[in-house]
Amino acid sequence: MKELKTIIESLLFVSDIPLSIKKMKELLDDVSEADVAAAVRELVDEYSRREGGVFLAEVAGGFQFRTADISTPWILKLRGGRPASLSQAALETLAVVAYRQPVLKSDIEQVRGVDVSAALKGLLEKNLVRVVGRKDVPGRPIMYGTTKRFLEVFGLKDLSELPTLRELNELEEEEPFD
Amino acid sequence: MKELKTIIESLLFVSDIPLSIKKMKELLDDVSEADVAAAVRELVDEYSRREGGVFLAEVAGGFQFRTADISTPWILKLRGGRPASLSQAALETLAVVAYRQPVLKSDIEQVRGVDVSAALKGLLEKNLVRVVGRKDVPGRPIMYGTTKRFLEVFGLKDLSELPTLRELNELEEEEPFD
Amino acid sequence: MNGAPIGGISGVMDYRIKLDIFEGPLDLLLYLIRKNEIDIYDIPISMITEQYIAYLDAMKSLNLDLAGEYLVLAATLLHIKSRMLLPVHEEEGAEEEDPRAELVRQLLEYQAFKEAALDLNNRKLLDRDLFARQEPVDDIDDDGDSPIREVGVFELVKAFQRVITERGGDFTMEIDTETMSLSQRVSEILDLLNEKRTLTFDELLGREFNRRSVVFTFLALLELMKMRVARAFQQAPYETIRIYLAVELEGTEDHEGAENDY
Repeated sequence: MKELKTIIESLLFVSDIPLSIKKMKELLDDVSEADVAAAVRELVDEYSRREGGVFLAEVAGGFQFRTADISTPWILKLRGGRPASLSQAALETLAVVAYRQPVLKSDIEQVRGVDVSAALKGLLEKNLVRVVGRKDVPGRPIMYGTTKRFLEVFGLKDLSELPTLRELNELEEEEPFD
Repeated sequence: MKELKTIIESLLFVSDIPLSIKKMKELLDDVSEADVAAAVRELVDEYSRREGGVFLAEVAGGFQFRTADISTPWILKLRGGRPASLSQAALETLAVVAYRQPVLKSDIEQVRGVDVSAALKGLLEKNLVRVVGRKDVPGRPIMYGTTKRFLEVFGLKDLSELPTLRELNELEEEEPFD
Repeated sequence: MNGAPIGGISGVMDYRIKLDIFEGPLDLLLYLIRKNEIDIYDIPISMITEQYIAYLDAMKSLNLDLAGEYLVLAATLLHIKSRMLLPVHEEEGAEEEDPRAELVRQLLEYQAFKEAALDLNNRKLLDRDLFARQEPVDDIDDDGDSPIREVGVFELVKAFQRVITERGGDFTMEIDTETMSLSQRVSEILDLLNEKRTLTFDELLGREFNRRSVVFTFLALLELMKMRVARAFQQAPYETIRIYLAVELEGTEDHEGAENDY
């Protein structure tokens, strides 16, 4: 039964939602619900006796690994500092700024076909985009460009290291010989 | 120090990417890197001795909880997907990038004797390979290298853990032609 | 379909199965060397060339797309074969290289990487042989100071391409490395102007005085003037050229919906 317990522990570990005894029984072949329940019980006891950073809790009709209360402040700190991914809108706006800089907001909107105020604001806050100047035309519109931080995030020495569309298209060619 | 170990265990448990000793030290206040390293070591040993469904692996410059081999078929069943695998073309291309980085597309093609556009694009999309810069020669071609994700997926601590290329060494030693 | 003899078909099918597993001409050649148990340092070129070409013929007869690389290697083999037939002049060029040397080097190198690929594949791969916990679904985005998840320039250029293609052909302006070098220079000049308010052309050039940097600095300046971002003044011919921002950045209250500290 050691093996059953090992497999159940792995399943509980990788699952992002609580797993019920019934669900686990379905996944495992030729095992009774009683056997699954017994193995789960053993795991619950083991982790509880151990008093480590993780324990197995019975929640929402199933079982799930949870962290110890004592760790909560640090987990929040880890999560808070978790790298956020750029949204599609942000990435596209950033791409237009990067390849067309110095560029006006109206230029970006013309290329993307949508209002980019929110995306641009987010990029300015993240310090990926900055104001680089104003144009001497009516309204004196602001021009945007990328920052040093942008180069750092994307691991570039300077803008000329950005791949070009032609280079991207070359990679997309699949059968160059026919 | 029991408390430190508990918190570290929780942090490693909730993180979806390997955590380095340095990163953990930053999250925890007033703790030395040596203390963090010692606690992590203890956890690695504990999980290894226990031989359960989870163990703590050292990968990509950090530590990460991973599941035991024995559980793989059932996890795949739970996740309901096919296992991620790479084609032979992708693996060969990846091998050349890993050992020769920073490397040009033309260098990879020289070694493999075929066009590698599609394979390279697939690896870029899987985030196993990245653009690392341009080479300072006419045309300034793009240079490629491997990512942190590559180390994570292949379970390598760092690039120096890659085995040496056997036959190449042999060739250089023997010099059968001159 | 004509009535080809059964043996012929199965022979051809045999080739076909093999061809599917070859990763290219070098792979096919390595296979032939192994199949014939040949010493890689002493390849009988005539025999191997014959077999190699037989495989290519089989490919053609099956109407398989024959990648050009296969033909290039066939030509190389034939060339080596002809060089091997030439008499060796022992007296003059005793140090003459074996015509097969370069090919052998290439084969050994490829073989080494093939092994390395196998080693990689034999490792315990994440999401194939073992698993970690998956990324939590709650994606905290748009928190000003949170770090940014590792994203490569490949994704950036793809995003740009997506934008361009979605908007049709009116933005297909070619962007090459020269354009980006120019953008880089423009951004540097704007930095300097924002900091110092005015500069001479010489100051712009700085100490880096190669032809390339002079040309790009000049082009970048023209670009900025054309865009009406910078102005240049010269008191008299041959005098120092002074460059100013066309519009001062300070006191700009209108930030077009994008609050920031610049």
